[in-house]
Amino acid sequence: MFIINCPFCGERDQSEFKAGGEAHIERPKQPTELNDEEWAEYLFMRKNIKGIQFERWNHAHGCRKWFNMLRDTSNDEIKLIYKMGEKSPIE
Amino acid sequence: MLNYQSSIKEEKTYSGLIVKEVVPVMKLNLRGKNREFLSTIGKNINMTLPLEANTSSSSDNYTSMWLSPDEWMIISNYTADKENNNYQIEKLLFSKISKTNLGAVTDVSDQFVMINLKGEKIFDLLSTGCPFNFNEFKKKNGAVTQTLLLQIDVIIHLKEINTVNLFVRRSFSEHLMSWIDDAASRL
Amino acid sequence: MPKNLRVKSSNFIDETTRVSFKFNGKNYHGFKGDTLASALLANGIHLVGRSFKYHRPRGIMTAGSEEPNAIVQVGNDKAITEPNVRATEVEIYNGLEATSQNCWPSVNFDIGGINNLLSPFLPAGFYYKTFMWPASFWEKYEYLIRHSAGLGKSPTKPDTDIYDHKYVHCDVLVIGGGISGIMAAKTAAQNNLKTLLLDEKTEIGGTTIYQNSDNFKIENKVSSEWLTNEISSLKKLDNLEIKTRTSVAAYHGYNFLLARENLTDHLSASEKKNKVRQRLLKIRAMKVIVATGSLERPLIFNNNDRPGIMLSSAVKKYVDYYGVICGEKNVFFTNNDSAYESAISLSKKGIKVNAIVDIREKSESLIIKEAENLDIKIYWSHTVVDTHGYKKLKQISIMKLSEDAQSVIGSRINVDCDCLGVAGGWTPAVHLFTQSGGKLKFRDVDQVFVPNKYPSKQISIGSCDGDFELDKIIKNSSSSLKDFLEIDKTDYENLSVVNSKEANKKNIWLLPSDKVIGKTKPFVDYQNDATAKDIKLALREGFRSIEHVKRYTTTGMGTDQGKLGNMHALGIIADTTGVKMGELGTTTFRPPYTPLTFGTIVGRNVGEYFDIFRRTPMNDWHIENKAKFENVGQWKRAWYYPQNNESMHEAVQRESLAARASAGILDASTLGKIDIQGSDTSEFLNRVYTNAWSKLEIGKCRYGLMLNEDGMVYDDGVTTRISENHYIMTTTTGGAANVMGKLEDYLQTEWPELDVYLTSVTDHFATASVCGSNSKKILNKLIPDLNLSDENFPHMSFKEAQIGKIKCRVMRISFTGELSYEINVQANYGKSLWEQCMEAGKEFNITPYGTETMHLLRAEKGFIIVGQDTDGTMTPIDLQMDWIVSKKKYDFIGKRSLYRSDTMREDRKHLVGLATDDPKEVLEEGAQIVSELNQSPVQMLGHVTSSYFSPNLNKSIALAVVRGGKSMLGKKLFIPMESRTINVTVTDSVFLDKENERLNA
Amino acid sequence: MKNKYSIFSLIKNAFSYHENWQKAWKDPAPKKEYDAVIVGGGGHGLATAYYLAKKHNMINIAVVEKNWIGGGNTGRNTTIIRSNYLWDASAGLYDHALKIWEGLSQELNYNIMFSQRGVMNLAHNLQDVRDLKRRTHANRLNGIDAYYLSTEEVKKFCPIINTSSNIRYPVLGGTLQKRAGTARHDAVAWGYARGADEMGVDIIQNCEVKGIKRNGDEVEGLETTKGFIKTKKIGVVAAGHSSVLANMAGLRLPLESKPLQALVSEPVKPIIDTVVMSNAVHAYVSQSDKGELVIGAGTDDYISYSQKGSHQIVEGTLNAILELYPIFSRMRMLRQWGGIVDICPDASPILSKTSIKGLYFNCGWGTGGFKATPGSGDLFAHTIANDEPHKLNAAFNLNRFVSGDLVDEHGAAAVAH
Repeated sequence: MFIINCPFCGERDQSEFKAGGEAHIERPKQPTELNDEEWAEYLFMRKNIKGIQFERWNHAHGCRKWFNMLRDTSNDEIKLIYKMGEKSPIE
Repeated sequence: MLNYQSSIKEEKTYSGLIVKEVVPVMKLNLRGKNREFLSTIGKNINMTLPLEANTSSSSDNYTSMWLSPDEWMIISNYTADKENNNYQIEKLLFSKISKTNLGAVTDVSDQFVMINLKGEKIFDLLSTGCPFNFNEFKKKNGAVTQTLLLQIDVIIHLKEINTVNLFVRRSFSEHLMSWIDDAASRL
Repeated sequence: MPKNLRVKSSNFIDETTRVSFKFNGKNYHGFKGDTLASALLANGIHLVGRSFKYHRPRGIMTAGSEEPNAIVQVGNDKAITEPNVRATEVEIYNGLEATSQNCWPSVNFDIGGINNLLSPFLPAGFYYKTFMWPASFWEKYEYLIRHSAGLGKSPTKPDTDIYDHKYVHCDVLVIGGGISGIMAAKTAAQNNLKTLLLDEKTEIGGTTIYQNSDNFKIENKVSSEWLTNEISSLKKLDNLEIKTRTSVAAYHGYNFLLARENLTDHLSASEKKNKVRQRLLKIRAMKVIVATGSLERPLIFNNNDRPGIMLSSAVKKYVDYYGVICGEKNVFFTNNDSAYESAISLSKKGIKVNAIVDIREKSESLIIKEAENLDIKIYWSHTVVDTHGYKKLKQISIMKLSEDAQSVIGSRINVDCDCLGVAGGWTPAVHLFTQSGGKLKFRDVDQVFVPNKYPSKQISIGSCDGDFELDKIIKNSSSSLKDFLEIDKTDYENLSVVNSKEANKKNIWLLPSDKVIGKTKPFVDYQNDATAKDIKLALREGFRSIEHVKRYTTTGMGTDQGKLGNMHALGIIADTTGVKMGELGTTTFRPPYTPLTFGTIVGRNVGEYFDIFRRTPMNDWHIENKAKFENVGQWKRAWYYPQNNESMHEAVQRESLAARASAGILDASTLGKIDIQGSDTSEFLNRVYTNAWSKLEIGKCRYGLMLNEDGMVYDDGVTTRISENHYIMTTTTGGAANVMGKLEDYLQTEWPELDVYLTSVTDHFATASVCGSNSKKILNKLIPDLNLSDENFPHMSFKEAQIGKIKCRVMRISFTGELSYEINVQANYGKSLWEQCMEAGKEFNITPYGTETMHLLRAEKGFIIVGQDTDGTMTPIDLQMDWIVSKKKYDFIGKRSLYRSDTMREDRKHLVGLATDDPKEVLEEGAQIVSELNQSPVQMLGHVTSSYFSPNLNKSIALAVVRGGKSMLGKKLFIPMESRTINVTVTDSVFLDKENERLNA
Repeated sequence: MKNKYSIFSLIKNAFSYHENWQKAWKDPAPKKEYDAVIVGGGGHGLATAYYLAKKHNMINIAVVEKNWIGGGNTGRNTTIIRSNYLWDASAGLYDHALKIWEGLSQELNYNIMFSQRGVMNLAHNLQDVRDLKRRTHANRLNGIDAYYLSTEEVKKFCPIINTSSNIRYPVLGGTLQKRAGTARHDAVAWGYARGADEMGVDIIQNCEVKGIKRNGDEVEGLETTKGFIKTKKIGVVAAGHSSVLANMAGLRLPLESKPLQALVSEPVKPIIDTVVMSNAVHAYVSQSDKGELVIGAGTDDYISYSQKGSHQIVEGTLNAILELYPIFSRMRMLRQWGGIVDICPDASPILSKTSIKGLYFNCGWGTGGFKATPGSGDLFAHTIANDEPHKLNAAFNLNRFVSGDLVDEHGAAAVAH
């Protein structure tokens, strides 16, 4: 069980949170402009990185805010947490 | 004429703990972001909404709890009238906030049941079903947290040392009370 | 009764309190403080159980939780009997009943013992190589294998004990109450850190607490005395909590640990009553100090498993702590100094020590001098080559080791003994450390794995960190604590310490014998009967990795998880394959450290607390009126209301007729309700629903369909525009939470520019839905001042109203096709609202109906239920609901997916109605539909999603999804059941009142 | 020729103290070049190699394994084998596998202990009942043995289940597939390895793939920790690590890798003689021949390669176990562990060619891959050998995520487990 430092509520037990998968996959502004392959990329295709990954998490049982997390999926170490909308500090 | 029936019938006493529902209590959910929203609220209920996370503020009539950067819950400090659920303050804030698109005001008086816990065993009880770290919380008058108790979403407000108001959605309240009754019997 | 095996010198056994217990049906007694093991030994009993595979007689090997052999069944009550309990961990109490396991008819005469004779034919993995012919016989072979395997017996009745949980948050957690753990806890607490000290034993103090020898002194006191003082000062510290009988089971990331607190297992039945048996502590610690000590290693030699062969440290604990003598003719077999401690303890108490067999050439330490002075015969550079005695050790054979220690020379010397204490050195208990993700390094000097890299805020101190000698333990623990706790001093710097042992050890993983290995039985895993030759066989067959060898030979897979033998297994692999131990690595230690009852893990999450029940404000009324309930998600919903002794069918038929004929009432409080405000609300709804919302008038309601991004129907419900920028959305009962979460997600992450606020008000409102031709009259009685005329209050519109001074919201919407009103009031008035509707409706025979009738009524109208008529693979087009999908809107959730090659196919499954040839025939929901009967494999076109007998139409009706159904109106199809085929015709999905006249009846 | 395993060879070898058993498989160094290389030495990968050699006569091939064979999900799963899937495509795939299971011990001359003790799926609410009936009808028409059981019949088939009607999740019914059951997971990997090795397949352990070398749209070979291996055909069967391999080739897959946990109790005498699955409460239990209760838990909701899951998952599973089997309260958890499962959005696998010539992927089995091992290997071998799918795995192509033609097993309640 991780301890997650919610950018709004502070450190809380993992059970208060929901994981939202890979971060920075923006919903296409004009889906109708995309062909089926491009739409499938958005819908289904994922990097699923082993190592440092950008993720979305939601403090579902607290303030209900979504935020971004930088986490090493190989050992579950949380490197960094930053608010939605903030640009990812590392590329 | 409609009769009032709260979800938790009787008050319960255990070693070092008293548990009862307080009714009726007006509860309003406030949403808003900008400064004008905050000042309008401030003017109309003459108290300022707490901006610091996990805290509350109160005036003679109301207590307001921080729920998220753009969400608060205001409750009436006194019990309301069972024959009448038209709250002046709701009407007022709705017209000043919702109508003017400064934010949102929603009546949640019965969305939540307010369970009052008194006694030195409060946190022994909570820690049997809640992952939250109360070590600092229990020393801090007015502290507020949203967390899970028995996998149920709750809002916990430390009214004063050894007095806690526990807010839980009404449909969960009977189940939670039954669990509290079970756990408290072993304190 | 054997002669007295008690020595009168134990401070830990209360010889004034006799405790009587049963073992294998025979009565014995011990004293308060005894474990089952010590009490049995005191009664001269060594033979306790039989091994897993060969059913060899086995005795008590250790004095702790690492015990592989002495495991018993405790209790014979079907509800609370417990299998596989370690005799070394059971504290005896009056009335304790224990029996040997895995033997029949008795532990003394076990038919299974035959396996021992067959053992040459049962090497590691033999079952992979046989039992294959004839193929059909495997079932029979397996039956036999299963019944000879297994150890104890599972209870067969529900547990009568209760278990509980507790979350604990502390600054410092200290695991292990031995000398270093006590130093750590005291130091932490003194520096006002909230500290928790856990120990699995009955008392803290570890092995030092019974170390009463001048060979080990601290500040000129024997170490036990010094530690006793430390403990009493420790107990005075107020921000320290000590929990004994508490074993840490798991050490997860982020310093999250699980510990089992054992509260009543040591109590008699009467004392146990109504007490929590075990409590699971869920611990979060800022810092963790691991002081779990070390486990003594056995030595691996031929027939090293006989009852009477024990760990040297166990022999010492039994005599020094429990005051019990394990044998009258004692011999020790060692590769290091620690056996001498035990030997001296015994002989100081006047107990004969026949010899010490030491594989080393010589050792000069003080403690050995003392042993020599006590004229104990020491055989230097000798090894045990065989042991004798089937159910109890009688004699051992020893021989001289060759120069290179690879073989034995000279001739056998036989030494009589009934107890052989083996001392193979010490293995740090690094299990928890590695569980937490810690990395080990191998220390060649004494062949041990020690902690290397810490993954979290933790340290290991004492012998689990590889310090085995008293002086080192104190010195290193003290300095580690200073760094770790960031303090400038401890009480333990420069203490004067006397330690007469030396850390010189000669490590031989597999000791040579005068027989070829094939003829020997050197056990590495005692419980699973895995021998050194099994390991060598596995290697010979190409199993190289330690995990392979472990799985092929089952070494380390017993209930002791190989705490004794794993290191030797590694050593033998390393020696045989010529790989360095360090490079070989260890097998992974998996939680729990010691087995954990399911009950403890589950705690109070049993029975009614297994999962949440949500109840509506009207719930009490439903119960009072004998409703049958249906579980819908977490909700308890009224299913139907049987009268007298109606069957479900009868009740539902009655309810359905009444609802249409006159009036019915449904508790719709469980529907999700979301209050939506903000200047962009209309735009928001446009994006989340498939249809358009901007033009919805204030005070009007509209049905909406919500999709996933992949175009499949996700949820549906009616949304009402209360004022310009204020809507209330309803969702399905089951979908409420998910819809709320999904909408918040889009608002926060995709459309932050929208000014929209969502607030759940599901629980704030109680909802009574009154339907039927008389519903208007009933509502009129209930709310006289509300103008119900069709002009003022038409279908799909909304009004605010008051019942007395209680505000309420009324929607004229219908899920039944009848004229129908949905009244929403604040939840605490819900039951009263319901009762008053019943009162007002009495003259119209208003009939309460449940979910089953609701499903039937809506099916008559062809309205879908998301989750029953859809399964996550249906688009709105598939449902023939094209009308609700806006062609004009630029975008909405899921729109793009509707235009993929597959979702646009014409022959997708479509929602249609089915009529059975026989109008009385009610189809089975889930039944499959075909158009051709005699093709194989038969082509399934779809299935029946909803099916009822409609009392209003007096015939059966069904909804189904059928491939290409759109173009099949009137087509004959078949439903092949097990025994017969049912003929059906495809129809429109609306069966009743296509013209919707009843809405304004 | 390897010596044949039998009771006679056991007895014969006993007299030489088992000193003369041959290696089950060799430990060769990689050659410079192979006709095909399978990446991943789990059950599926080894089976693929076995069938490539056996049925497609491709002898000059290798299996490269990062650690030791069978050490991934093959050695970590709860060994449930069944084929009672809802959709035709799934039913075809899994029943193909089940048919091979039925003769596998004899074919491999290695006892994989396939035990057809039956698998029961329980229904706990009215929708479960509809879904299970729907599945049973579909199974029957697809020629798969499946029966719907009443609550009483459930109780009769597995008496220790708590079927009282007033518990939180009452048992309203269930389905039974009698041909279904369990097998000894390690033995499956070892048996296929021994079989493949005998036909000349190189099984190369401790050989990690570091890169996939491409020449335009074709594969050229593999960069490994044991050097470069030239090959024109690469079959990736890396389960949880599939995305890692895909990224090496510049591909993205519709996969998420998540922790899946399982646990065993201490061994006891036989107490449950079948396999019982309950998707609604997430409880899957059977008893190993050794006597351990083998219990499968659910997946966590976050991506992880750490082979550790969160405690709440294990707790939740045991809650459910005690709800259905209150007699197990005093049984003790002996071992708990985690695996990494690669999950597709539709909970169905991928057995497919890719946009890169000579690169094939077999992945996305999620929590249910073990049961498919022989069929998956057979069909993947076919796909690699012929550079086109067999009709039984045609539906499990990568393009379905573009066209929308998903095989949605969890949408249709029949959770793959």
